Amino acid sequence: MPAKGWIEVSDTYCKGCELCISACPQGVMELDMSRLTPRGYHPAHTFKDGCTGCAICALVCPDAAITVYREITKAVPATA
Amino acid sequence: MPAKGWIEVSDTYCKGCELCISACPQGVMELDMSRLTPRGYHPAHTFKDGCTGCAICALVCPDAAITVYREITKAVPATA
Amino acid sequence: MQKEILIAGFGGQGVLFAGQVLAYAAMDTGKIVTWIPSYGPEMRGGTANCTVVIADEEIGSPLVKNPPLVIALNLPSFDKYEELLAPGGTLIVNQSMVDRGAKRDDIRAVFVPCNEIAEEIGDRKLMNMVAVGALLTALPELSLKDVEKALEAHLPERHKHLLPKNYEALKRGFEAAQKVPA
Amino acid sequence: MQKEILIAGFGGQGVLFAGQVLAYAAMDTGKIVTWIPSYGPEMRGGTANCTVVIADEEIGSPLVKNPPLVIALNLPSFDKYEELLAPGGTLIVNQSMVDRGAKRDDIRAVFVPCNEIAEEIGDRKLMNMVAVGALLTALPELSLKDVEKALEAHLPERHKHLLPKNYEALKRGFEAAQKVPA
Amino acid sequence: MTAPENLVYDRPEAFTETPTHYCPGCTHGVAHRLIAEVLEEMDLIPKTIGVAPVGCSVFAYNYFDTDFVEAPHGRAPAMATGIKRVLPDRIVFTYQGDGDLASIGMGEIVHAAARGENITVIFINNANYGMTGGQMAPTTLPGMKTTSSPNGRDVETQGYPIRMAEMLSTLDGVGYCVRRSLHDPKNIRLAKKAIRTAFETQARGLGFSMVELLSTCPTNWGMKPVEALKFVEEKMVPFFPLGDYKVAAGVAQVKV
Amino acid sequence: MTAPENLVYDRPEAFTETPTHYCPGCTHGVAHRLIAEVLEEMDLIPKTIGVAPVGCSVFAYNYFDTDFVEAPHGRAPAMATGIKRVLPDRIVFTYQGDGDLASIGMGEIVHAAARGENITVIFINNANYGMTGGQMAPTTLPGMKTTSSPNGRDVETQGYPIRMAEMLSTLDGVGYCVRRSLHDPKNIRLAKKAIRTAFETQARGLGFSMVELLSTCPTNWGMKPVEALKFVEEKMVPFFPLGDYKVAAGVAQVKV
Amino acid sequence: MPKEMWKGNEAIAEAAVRAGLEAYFGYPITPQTEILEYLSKRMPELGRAFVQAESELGAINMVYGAACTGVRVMSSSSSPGVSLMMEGLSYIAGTEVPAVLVNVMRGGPGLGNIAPAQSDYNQAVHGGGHGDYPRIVLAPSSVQEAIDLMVLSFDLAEKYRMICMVILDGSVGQIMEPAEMPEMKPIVRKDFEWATNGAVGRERRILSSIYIDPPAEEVTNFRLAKRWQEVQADEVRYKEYYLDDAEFVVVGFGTAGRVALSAVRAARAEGIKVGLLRPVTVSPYPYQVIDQLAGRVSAFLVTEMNMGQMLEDVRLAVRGRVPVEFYGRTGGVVPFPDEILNEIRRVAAGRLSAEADPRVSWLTRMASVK
Amino acid sequence: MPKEMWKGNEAIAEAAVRAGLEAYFGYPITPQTEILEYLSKRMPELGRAFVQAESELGAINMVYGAACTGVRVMSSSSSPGVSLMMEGLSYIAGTEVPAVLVNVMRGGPGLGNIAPAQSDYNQAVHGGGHGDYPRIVLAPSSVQEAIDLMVLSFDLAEKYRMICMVILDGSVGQIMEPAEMPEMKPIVRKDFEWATNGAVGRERRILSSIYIDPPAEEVTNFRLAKRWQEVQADEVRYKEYYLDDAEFVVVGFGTAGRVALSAVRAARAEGIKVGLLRPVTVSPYPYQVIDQLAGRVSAFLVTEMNMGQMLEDVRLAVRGRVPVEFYGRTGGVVPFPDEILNEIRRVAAGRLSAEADPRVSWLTRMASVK
Ligand SMILES: Cc1ncc(C[n+]2csc(CCOP(=O)(O)OP(=O)(O)O)c2C)c(N)n1
Ligand SMILES: Cc1ncc(C[n+]2csc(CCOP(=O)(O)OP(=O)(O)O)c2C)c(N)n1
Ligand code: SF4
Ligand code: SF4
Ligand code: SF4
Ligand code: SF4
Repeated sequence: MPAKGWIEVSDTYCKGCELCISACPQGVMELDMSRLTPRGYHPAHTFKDGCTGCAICALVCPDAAITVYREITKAVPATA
Repeated sequence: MPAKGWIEVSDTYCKGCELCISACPQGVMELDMSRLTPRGYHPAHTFKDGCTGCAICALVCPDAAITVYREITKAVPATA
Repeated sequence: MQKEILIAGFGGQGVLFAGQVLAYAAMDTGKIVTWIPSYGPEMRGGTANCTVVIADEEIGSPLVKNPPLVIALNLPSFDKYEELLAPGGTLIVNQSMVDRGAKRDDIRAVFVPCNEIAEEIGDRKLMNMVAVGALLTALPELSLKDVEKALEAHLPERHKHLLPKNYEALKRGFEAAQKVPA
Repeated sequence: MQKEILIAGFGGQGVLFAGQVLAYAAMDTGKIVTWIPSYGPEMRGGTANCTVVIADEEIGSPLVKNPPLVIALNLPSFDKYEELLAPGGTLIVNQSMVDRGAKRDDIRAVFVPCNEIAEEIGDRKLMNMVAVGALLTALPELSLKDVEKALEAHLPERHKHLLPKNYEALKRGFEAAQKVPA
Repeated sequence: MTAPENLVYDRPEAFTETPTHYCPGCTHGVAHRLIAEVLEEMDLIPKTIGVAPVGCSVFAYNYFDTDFVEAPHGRAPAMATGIKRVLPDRIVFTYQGDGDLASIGMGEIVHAAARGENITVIFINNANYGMTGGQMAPTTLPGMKTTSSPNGRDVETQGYPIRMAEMLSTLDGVGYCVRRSLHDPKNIRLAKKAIRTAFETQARGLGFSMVELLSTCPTNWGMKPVEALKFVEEKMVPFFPLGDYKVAAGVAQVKV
Repeated sequence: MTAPENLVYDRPEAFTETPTHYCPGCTHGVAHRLIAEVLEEMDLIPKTIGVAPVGCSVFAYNYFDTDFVEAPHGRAPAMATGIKRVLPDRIVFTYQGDGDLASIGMGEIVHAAARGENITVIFINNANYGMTGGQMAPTTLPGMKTTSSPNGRDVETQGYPIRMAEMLSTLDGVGYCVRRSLHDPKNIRLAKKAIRTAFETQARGLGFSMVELLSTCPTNWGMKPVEALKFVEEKMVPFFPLGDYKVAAGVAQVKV
Repeated sequence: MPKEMWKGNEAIAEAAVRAGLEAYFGYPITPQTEILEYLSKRMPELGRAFVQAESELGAINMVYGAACTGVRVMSSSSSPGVSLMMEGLSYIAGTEVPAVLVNVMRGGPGLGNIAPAQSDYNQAVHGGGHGDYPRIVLAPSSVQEAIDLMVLSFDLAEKYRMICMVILDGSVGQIMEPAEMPEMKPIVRKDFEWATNGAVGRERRILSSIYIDPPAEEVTNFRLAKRWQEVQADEVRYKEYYLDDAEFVVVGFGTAGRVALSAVRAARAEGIKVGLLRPVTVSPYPYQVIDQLAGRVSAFLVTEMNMGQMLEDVRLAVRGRVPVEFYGRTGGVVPFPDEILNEIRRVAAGRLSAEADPRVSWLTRMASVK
Repeated sequence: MPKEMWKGNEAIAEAAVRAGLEAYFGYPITPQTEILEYLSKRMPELGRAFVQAESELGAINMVYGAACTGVRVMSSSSSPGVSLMMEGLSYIAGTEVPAVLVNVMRGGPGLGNIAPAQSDYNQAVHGGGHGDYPRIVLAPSSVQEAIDLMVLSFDLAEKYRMICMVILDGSVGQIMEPAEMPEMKPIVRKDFEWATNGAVGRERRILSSIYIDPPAEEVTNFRLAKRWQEVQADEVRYKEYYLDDAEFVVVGFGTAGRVALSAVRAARAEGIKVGLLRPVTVSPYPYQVIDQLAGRVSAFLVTEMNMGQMLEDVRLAVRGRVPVEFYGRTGGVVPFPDEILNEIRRVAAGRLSAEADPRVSWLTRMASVK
């Protein structure tokens, strides 16, 4: 069974460009149309379970807005 | 028997650089140490018979100082 | 006669075009006019504003520190230009995007829900025309007709089909502003 | 005291070095001195000249229009500088390369066969030193010894072995010039 | 539950707090992030001096937590040369756009490469001039519309795109010269490896290193960021083939 | 006895009466002569506008019987572009040294080539700056002594020579780009053919054409003219291989 | 022709086209890029030459080349880009070929910013490239003036075989005003006796800026100076406002002059007898009119969008007869009429600065502003 | 140290080395190439940086880079090459880093020739790059002065974080004179609080000339102006000759000043009470001393190897109180003392030119010379 992970998207950095959304292999991300960031963007978020913590969203994010976590402790070097 | 030719070296242009001399296949050229051109050089000249009018001297002359003639009339394009 | 109008809002709210419409109307009615945008750093985004000066003799400065007429299409513009507005001046405020009333009492602040009105008309983009309509209540030098003619004359062909809605937006804005007690 | 010396000839006749020798001698004897070459177009060949000014106070112009002392090592230089020489001035002419006498009578023209003398000494290159020696007869501020010392002090090591011949060239030039009736 | 051992990816240390001014989805940001990660992994932050260009990345100095200077348009390689020659033990890199490097800065980049200046160049090829509003660049594709090629680049009158990586690879001074792209996760990983190798090349004194990165300009291309990635993949990559154009013997040894 | 029918070779018409200012034996003169012969043979004299560089050939305009302009150091290709764009039916050529073309003029030559400007460039590679007294050029051979590389060019600090013909051949705009040498009769003949082909390329509108010519600088090399030719043959040719680096399809058709 | 609404930069481009521009060479830079963008569409339409050069260095030398053929040619740029053209300008001047260059000035020095400024005045009028050479410099303050001066620039450049620069600050480039365009001039290629356009049926020609023999170079410098005297005699242009009864005079060019006009009007409304002189040609500079004014007015107030550059030319003309005061904003800041009005009030009140250099007291006043 | 015979260009190079030059970036051009050639040997010997750049553009930006690290760095060139550095100079000035640039001026405009000239005065002192920026400009007239000013240039550049230019005409570069070299200064790297040399154990630093917000750019311009006022107060340098009892004064810098000295002496010998002022710093310019002199002398005669550039600065200082006459040679022609003597005689005889602009009558006089 796949690893369980979760992400945090920073309101300071996210510009709602959707690159992470289209890159997410699990299709669990979308823009949160319910709110605007201080800089006026709809930020990305995970709208359902299934995040494996693969960190691909973080890999494609132009604004280093995503922090990625995983339940299993051994951290896989995501971007090397 | 080889064609017979002759050259004229212009005092206006010759700078006595000796390129023609070293290029002449017949070795019939040398600098005329007996005189100086108006611009102060010992000009090149043919010092013995044997010029075939091959025009190689003219081909290497940086100053277009040499005019080449040949007895046989059909002019061979020397530099093409 | 010389009147200075400053229009401010987010990029994308049609600030520059709103100013150009006024400029064209002024030109077509034989007045002397200048239109000048604030052109920002060599990069994207942020707020935009433009200043329109309408006069009947050679115009000096195209910019003024304290304009008598201002359209503020968003909160930051409202905050900034309420302070700068000339005493006794008129401030058209896009009520849809501000959550407060006027602070100064020596000016006339006219609150018009431009977004809502535009959406009622069926084209949210027209909120800038609503605001322009409202402004005309304070700019006797230009009539609604003048501005309509200007739109008709200068709107690019491919947008001509939008004319009726533009007219309506102007009218609705004008009326809304008139309703506001002086 | 201020004396100006101009030395002219073909490039390759050692014009610049001749001037430098005089400049060094002046410096070593505690005088103030300038040496300036004519630097030609960004290409090769042609004639060269340099001007040496010897004085006992700060030197103004390093160039003079009518120098009192000239060395002409070839005909073109003779032609040019005979005209420019200051009245009463001395003109050292390299007889070996000119085929005419002086035109002016208000100057002292000293003809010295520098090439021949140099060849007698066994180094045609030294003709410039012969001329310098001749000049010294008209330049009391510098003695033969001064110039010899300067050569000794400033000739690059690898040329030191040439010193004796240089001395001889200077001496022969000096003597030759002395013989010429004033 | 969010204990450090859970951490898979976090914003690199080499970044300052400042959010970038780049347009949403512009891959300038990805390039920045990769450089920051590499500087951090190689522990070079205090040793590094960056040279920002004139271009959208003119403010790059705001984002990296290293010393930075800002060069005149196109002259970053010359400034970097000046810095590296007096501080040979420092790591010096330039970050340049295609107008900056391939147009006005052609003389400086070619000669820095020819001299084998021991600097690293990160070259962002986005096929246009972003900062000034999308004019034609030397890298603009044939037929591509820009604000200064309004009918599409006509190669007859406006010339052909220049492939910088290929051209510079003909120079003996070059230690490492490759082209990568930022249009998908796989290529982003390869891009990072290349950037790492480029800095390793400099750290080992193996000569001039450059990584050309195919990048997007959603704003001036008039595309959504995701569409822009497609454009890179479908239009740019075929014209600007990805690959290693020069890897000097010494560099080939480097394992990253 | 010296009737015209006897004439085998005479000074080309395209030359003026003026003797050149070049040093004795300098092959700048040979390059000039070949150009003059080609212009004459192609009957281009009245149609041609030459662009002289800053360098020993700065006075080239004195020798050719055509219109001529004199460009700032390195900018001849830009001037030629300006002329050709307004007079497309004219023949425009630049004549440039290696300092002029490969050092200060790098940006202009690369972009003229990339744009495929329909001009002809005669590039004289004599491995140094002649006019200013023999400083190092981008083409100076490794270890070669010049007045600005007094201990011989140290490639570590002074960089590597640039092979222009090879580098420019990577550009799509280039129609014809070759290297020839002027060190002996055979190579002089080949050089002339190449110059002819270059002008034919322009005449037919086939794009940018350049002939790089290995040339001597006896004066600054401190050699007799004949020794200088040997130096070219033995030292320069091995480093700057002679050959055709780019001959576009259309140009390949051209028979000269 | 009826008036149409034009943006400064585009008006300049179209005016050049109508004046017979045959070739444009430029490089993008804010705030002048619209000129290049406009011409990238317009010139090919008309079958005329347009090249986006590799750099400003390339651009100015393409201009140089085209200018040698005798066609009407121009480039445009903004401050940093213009600095890169200095060698080329000096060559063009030394070769005596006509060329037009537009500088839409921005805040400096260095990269600075893209806001309106006038701080390249000295570069354009006095310094610039190496060597002595005269150049004509026009300074429009409105779109209509920009159009008229663009047309004039080509005529003057051609007439005097000289560089003609048009310098404007970013706001003249960005402003929109109703303006009248001239008729489209048909292209007629004059075969100038100096143009190198191919020696067909005539003696060959050479164009260069080399005079390896100093006396020949000196003669050239004298020839240029003589020609400059003609320009000074015939081409000085300026605009006067309320000068007849003025007790003191404000001097400003371009946008600064325009802003001053508003201030002068406001001052007049307050009963202050002040006038305005707005130089239109800043080279040749209207020294004479200022010289005459200095004979009858009590003071001058120079206002610029820089640290005081044209100021020196006013001082040269005034020659110490009356005080010359200065008020400037710089770095991209555009003054508001009120600021200048305050300065006018100060001068009217006779509070004049003591120092020889009016910048000193100005800087102190500015400090108190901050 | 004992005096040795030095050639101007080489003396400049060695003086820079002794002053602690850590990096040189340059490009060959006559008549300054000896500086580059000398340093191509000397700098590597000492393990210091020498790069023959691809161009002057490359050179000035290498200087810019090295200057940002806080080391002593310089470039040198001659007129056309210096014109290519204008953008770079403006950036360096805007970034407030110290840098030294030598211009061995030659005849212009354009390619001109390689003979001695002073016609880049305006470029160096007034115009030059875009934007307002102060720069220190030193003008040596002899080898010893060139040595001393080279050393000074690095100190001033560092002290004021400013560009320091040394401008000399070709003859000062080519002349040989006995001169004394300073001791070799050991290299001590000062860690300036602004230098970007790697953020080891400190906050990171940024050096740039961007101030995208106009008010910030204005503040920068004011900061530079304030610093310039210090320079004006403390760094003006000039040399006076026979001024005490002078009835009128010749003003000239560099070689023109030194030629004038011979003429002044000759005039004194004829009993003409004339003095000489030779500015050593032409920026800051000795306005004050001229201002004072204007109070007591009857006229000024400005002599330059150009068409009259420094002339304007003298006129600014004199402010019309007494006539300012001009005599120049240009295009590479160096005046002989006799020519200036004749001018001195003319002025002594009170034959002064009527026009406001002394160049007009000068040009007429020169015409009669030809
Ligand atoms: C000398 C000079 N010329 C032109 C400019 C204007 N300018 C600023 S950025 C830029 C081009 C930027 O394009 P690119 O280098 O491709 O970078 P991008 O913005 O696309 O990342 C230009 C032309 C300038 N600042 N300086
Ligand atoms: C802007 C500028 N920089 C430098 C120079 C000085 N300069 C004149 S010719 C030349 C180099 C010539 O060398 P090259 O191009 O190789 O031609 P060559 O003389 O060898 O034929 C230089 C640097 C100049 N005239 N202008
Ligand atoms: S990629 Fe980054 S910036 Fe873009 S939407 Fe996702 S989190 Fe936001
Ligand atoms: S090659 Fe020409 S110049 Fe040289 S010696 Fe022979 S004839 Fe004279
Ligand atoms: S303009 Fe283009 S390159 Fe510049 S930040 Fe925006 S998207 Fe990126
Ligand atoms: S210096 Fe060299 S290149 Fe120049 S003419 Fe003489 S030999 Fe030829």
